[in-house]
Amino acid sequence: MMLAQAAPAPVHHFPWLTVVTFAPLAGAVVAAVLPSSALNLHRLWALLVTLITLGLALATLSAYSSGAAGFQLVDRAVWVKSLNFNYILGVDGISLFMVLLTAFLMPAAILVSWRIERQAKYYLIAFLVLESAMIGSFLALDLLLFFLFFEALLFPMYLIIGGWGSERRVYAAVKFFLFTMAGSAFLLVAILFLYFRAGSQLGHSTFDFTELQRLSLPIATARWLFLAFFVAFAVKVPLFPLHTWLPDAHTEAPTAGSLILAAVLLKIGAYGLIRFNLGLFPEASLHFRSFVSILALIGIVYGAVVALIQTDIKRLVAYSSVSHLGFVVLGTFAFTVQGLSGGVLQMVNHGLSTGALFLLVGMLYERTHTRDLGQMGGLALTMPVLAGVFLFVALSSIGLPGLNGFVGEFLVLLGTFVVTKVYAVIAVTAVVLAAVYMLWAYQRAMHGALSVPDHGLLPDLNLREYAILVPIMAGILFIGVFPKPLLSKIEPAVRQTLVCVSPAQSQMVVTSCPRVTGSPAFDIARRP
Amino acid sequence: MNILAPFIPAIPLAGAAVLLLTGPRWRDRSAGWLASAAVAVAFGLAVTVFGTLVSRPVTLRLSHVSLFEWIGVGSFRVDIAFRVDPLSTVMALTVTGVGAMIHLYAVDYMRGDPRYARFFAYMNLFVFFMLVLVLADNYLLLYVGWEGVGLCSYLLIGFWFERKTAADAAKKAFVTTRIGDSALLIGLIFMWSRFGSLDFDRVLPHAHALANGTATVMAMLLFAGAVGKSAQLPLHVWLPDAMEGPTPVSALIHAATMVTAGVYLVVRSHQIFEASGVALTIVAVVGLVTAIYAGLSAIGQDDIKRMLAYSTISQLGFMFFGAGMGAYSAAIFLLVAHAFFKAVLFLGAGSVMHALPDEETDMTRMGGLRRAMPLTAVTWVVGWLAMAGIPPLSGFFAKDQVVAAASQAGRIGLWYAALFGALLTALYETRGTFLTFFGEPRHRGHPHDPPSLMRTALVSLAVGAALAGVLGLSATSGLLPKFLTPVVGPTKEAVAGPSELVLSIISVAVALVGILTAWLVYLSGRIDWMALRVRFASAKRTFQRGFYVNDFYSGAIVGPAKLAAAFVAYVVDRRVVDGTLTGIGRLVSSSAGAARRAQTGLVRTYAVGILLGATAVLGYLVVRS
Amino acid sequence: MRTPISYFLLVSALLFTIGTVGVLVRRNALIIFMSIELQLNAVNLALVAFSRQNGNLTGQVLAFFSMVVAAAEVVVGLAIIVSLYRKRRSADVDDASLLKG
Amino acid sequence: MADWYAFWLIAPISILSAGAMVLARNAVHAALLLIVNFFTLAVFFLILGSSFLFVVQIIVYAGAIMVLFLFVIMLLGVDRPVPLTERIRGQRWIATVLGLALVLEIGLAVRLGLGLSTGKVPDFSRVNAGGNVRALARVLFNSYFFPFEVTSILLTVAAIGAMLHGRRNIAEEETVDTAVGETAT
Repeated sequence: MMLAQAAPAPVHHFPWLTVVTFAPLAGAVVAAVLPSSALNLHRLWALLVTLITLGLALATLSAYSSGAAGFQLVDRAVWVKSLNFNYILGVDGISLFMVLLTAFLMPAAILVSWRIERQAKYYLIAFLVLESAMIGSFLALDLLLFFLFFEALLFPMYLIIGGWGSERRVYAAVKFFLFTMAGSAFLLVAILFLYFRAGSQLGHSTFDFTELQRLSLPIATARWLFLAFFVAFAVKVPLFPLHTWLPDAHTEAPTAGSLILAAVLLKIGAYGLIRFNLGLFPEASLHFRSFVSILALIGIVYGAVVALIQTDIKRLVAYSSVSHLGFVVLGTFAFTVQGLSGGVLQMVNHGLSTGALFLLVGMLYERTHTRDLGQMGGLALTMPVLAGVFLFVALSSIGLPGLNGFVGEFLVLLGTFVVTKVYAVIAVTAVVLAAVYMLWAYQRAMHGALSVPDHGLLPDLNLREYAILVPIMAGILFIGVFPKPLLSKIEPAVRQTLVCVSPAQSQMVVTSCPRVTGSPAFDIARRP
Repeated sequence: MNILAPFIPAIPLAGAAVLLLTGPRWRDRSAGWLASAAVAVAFGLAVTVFGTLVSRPVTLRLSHVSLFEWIGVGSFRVDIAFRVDPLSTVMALTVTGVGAMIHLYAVDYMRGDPRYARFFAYMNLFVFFMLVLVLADNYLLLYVGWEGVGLCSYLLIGFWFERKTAADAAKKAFVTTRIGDSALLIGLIFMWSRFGSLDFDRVLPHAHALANGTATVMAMLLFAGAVGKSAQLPLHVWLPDAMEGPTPVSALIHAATMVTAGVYLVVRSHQIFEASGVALTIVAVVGLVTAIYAGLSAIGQDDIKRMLAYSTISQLGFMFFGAGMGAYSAAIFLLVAHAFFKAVLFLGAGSVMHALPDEETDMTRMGGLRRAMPLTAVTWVVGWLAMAGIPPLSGFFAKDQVVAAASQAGRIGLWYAALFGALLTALYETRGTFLTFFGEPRHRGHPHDPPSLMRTALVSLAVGAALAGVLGLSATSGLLPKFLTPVVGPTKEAVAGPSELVLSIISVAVALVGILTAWLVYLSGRIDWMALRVRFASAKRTFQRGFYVNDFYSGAIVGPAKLAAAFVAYVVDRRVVDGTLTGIGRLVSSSAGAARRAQTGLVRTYAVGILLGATAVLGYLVVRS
Repeated sequence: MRTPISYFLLVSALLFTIGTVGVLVRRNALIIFMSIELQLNAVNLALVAFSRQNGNLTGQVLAFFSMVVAAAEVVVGLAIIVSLYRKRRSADVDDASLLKG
Repeated sequence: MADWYAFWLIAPISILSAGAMVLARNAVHAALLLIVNFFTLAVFFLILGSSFLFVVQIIVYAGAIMVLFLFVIMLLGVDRPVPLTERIRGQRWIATVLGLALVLEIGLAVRLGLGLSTGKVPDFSRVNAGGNVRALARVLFNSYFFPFEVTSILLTVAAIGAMLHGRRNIAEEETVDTAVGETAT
């Protein structure tokens, strides 16, 4: 691959982003040639690869200069010259933390899968491939490249759910696959449209995100394109009413699969909304603000209400994700610095806390062999540490101040309130509902007398599980007490994102924005 | 010296962290000693800070200690910052002082519990959050403490989580207070959107400029938080259930400190309440209604702890009433006095339970305990008389000032109602005393006074309850009112009504009437109170069940809500939403099934297809040319 | 030469159509195959006729290639028919419908 | 003029033999009728001035391919008459209609392209100068040499493929035979 020079200022730097993206894939290639009988070798190798990737992600963090807006560490290369396909990776304050989150949770995913023996080689390879695709999705600045990574995610995840899940795994895997594929069909069409539109307008067809931002589109076209992007990402987020694949997929997936699904995959949807919908179609974003916000609000309340009544603990956590991701979208579509920063932070938070919840549920399942809350009860008596950790994480998930969930939730509410008070007031009901379903679930699982006498012999956390949970808990506490290192990097990126949507909030010099032409002929959700 | 302020909460936090992480390794009572020591050190630090504060001139009695910026996005900035001013110091002293005594009591009380160290970890954690709440320099940090104490309350009510009732009560407490908390959260956001800051110093001095309606909304949102946390109507239902927790918890959290946070919030934010015309009146009315409601309910209780719980609700009502009348320092005074005498009463109740078999809490199965437990009885009597409002005990001065505030503000109706509340207070508290410690023994077992540590705590708190009155001998020129003046302003001069002395006499008279009535019924022997219970069974039951408010909630709100949730989950989500989406899938696959029949598998059919296509294409070409 | 080229083309068309109809209506695999050969030949005739009309030899060359390929096709096709017959004891194409959806 | 008579003599034979081939109940008859048809085509080639293809047609088609056909017919023993019943509903009807449509369309196309009976046939003698075989060779080995060589590979591959395909594997045959037979019915 020939490295082309970045157009304005040829910067020579170490290609951190390329390395961090493809390190897991390289690890997977090596794993493929290792003998499949050497189970421990595979596990250790996968762990090593994910740890190295984490190291690389941290190195990227240190190479990233905070306070600056725009994309940094851009790696650029020509891919197919005649068609102007480019390989462009770049990072800003939003994607930076998504990548870190991914790299941070992957070792946990590998560790929690330590007991998987059936076809473990392929399982671990699937995870490594998945990691590359996830990191690539967050870093790609070329729409075609993004789409490739976005689609590449599906296959390993499909295999993980369908191959190593529980009873209804095939149903869940196919449902997951179909929902996402249906969404991305729209995405592909919209991307191609932009590509050819760029050809007729800029003189050369391109998928380059930053170049496409300069397009000027007819107002109705921009809105249709917004919707096409929106559907693809709304499935992934997931927004009501496209969320129904999620409880099934989460419930049936193996523990590590649920972890990654909840912690990272859903974020790609939200990330896509922030990066592409806001970035490419600012006018349409404003136009659909109420529409999207109301969907998010429905999701917030609806997810919480449905979670209330679940008896399957994994399903309960899954529905709580619907509610939490609603907060992310609500904050995003407030178009205020606080709201969007809160949304981005909430993505990280949700990754940590819901990810940890899935890990804990998996650990419970390994011991009790059930996900039914009715079959648990009194587990705090035999597993005090696990119960304590569970409570800690649950509290983070319901937004207890001092833990990470609060900071994000509060900023989202704040950012939303200053724009539309009613939205914030409705959203705050979920704060109460979250306490109800989480604590009720906790009570049914942990409190009371032992419902199954055999559970009295169950062991508490072991060393491996400590190694999984302690870093996540540390992260939860750190962000809760001292979120500044994150927020100070997120904020400039957020301002940059809002530069066209909400210039007043952004307080940045408006350079070039996608313009729209013509009069609004298209009217699904006109603002009141 | 105010640099010490952050250490006041930090030391209990360190204690909690050490105990949580090293838990079971602490043998015997060492964990309890460690925790008590942490709170005692915090108390010492608070005293030091207090000392430096009083050594300064009145106008300079305020300092801030900012640690670091907590959340900062755009124009929103909030620091982790502590505030040392008279109000926060008084609160910190109360929390750490009473807290240290209760910790000491618990060292023996909790002895032998399998989760001994964890109990003290939670207690220390609670003290930490409570101190954060009272020492915070901005509303968001206050909110941190606010939610934190809620968490500790949850953990400690549900400390014996093997019991379903305890686990239920814990969850109920957390959820119910969270309803108020969410309103408070919105209130804070609303506040920020108006003032652009959440620092007390940037909000409160400008509050008077708020429009009337805005101020009312903001004040009501804050007050909603206070209502939840301080168990006022209509969010009071969690507090009686919270008695499932160990008794020291009830004493510390559900009597002396946490539940008074609402009063602290109102007093702290009084400028906002004042900016609204009606907010203070609402606060006063809610407080008064709650006081009378809880007083009546307390009369119907047989469970000693539930009786004390309702009495707490009632006393909190008085505090809100005082604040609503503008008598902020009187409200805080009552808060401090209440912390002492209610702690004594709870710890006394704990001693009784400790002494009787099976942790007996039913007062109808006690009686005459003063002979078996003389020291407990003496301290209890101090608490009882203080609460009933008999001079010269602390409760007299405090409650008298609160009640008098109504008369002095010229609101005679409210004053009468408050007097009625005071009467009820004397009545139910005396009833409880007589049923427990006087009359004929009805109990089993051989009760005895508690061990020395518990006795020490009881005596110290009783001394406090007796002597705290010196803080506020006069509503205008007492020590506490003068000390608090920089924060809450000078006590308002009386505009109407009789003089202070007359009001005091009326107060005492009302208290005596209450005590005498109780004596007549429960101790004099002239009335068979057991027969009365049967005769007025339905009224008794209504009182005991708190006018069925809780039953109403569980029947009209919780039950239907569960049904609705089940409907949404199983009908809407499974059938309607998922049904629609998978229905689309099924439509595709069934139409594919129809299309499938075109695939006969017979090669000649396919040949027809090819020919058809060829003729069509050729036909098109021919026709077009 | 006075026969118009179009006559040859019409003959070619008729032959081709007869071959096509044969493919459609016959069930015996061998006769279907023969019909296909007939179609090929009809096309060859058309090619040669075009060659004549256009005055160059390209059409004949193509017809020549067509014959060669037809030869190859017949070889393979008959081999398939033979093995099909061995497996099913029948040369009836309607008996093979494994691709039925 | 000779070509005129020759055409009118041969064309009916060609059409009739083709039609009879399609309608023949016996495969051997069909094969023989096809040979007749191939001969007529060879004559057409000659009329059209392609003596080379005339010869090739006879050697390759009538000589080699049809012998192969007959050989297979005999090998498989399908030389008994087969009933001409139709089992697919509407097949014959559709085939007839489509066949007529096709003839009509081609006819129309020819009329549009060349005109049906008019049109001067261009002189071919210059093209065929030095003999058709020589002329054809010149074109074939100059312009189409590469395809020519590729075709030779194709033939080789086809021969090998047919050989492999026709190889009898008795063990496999027995098992597959029953299995497929059952699923097919």
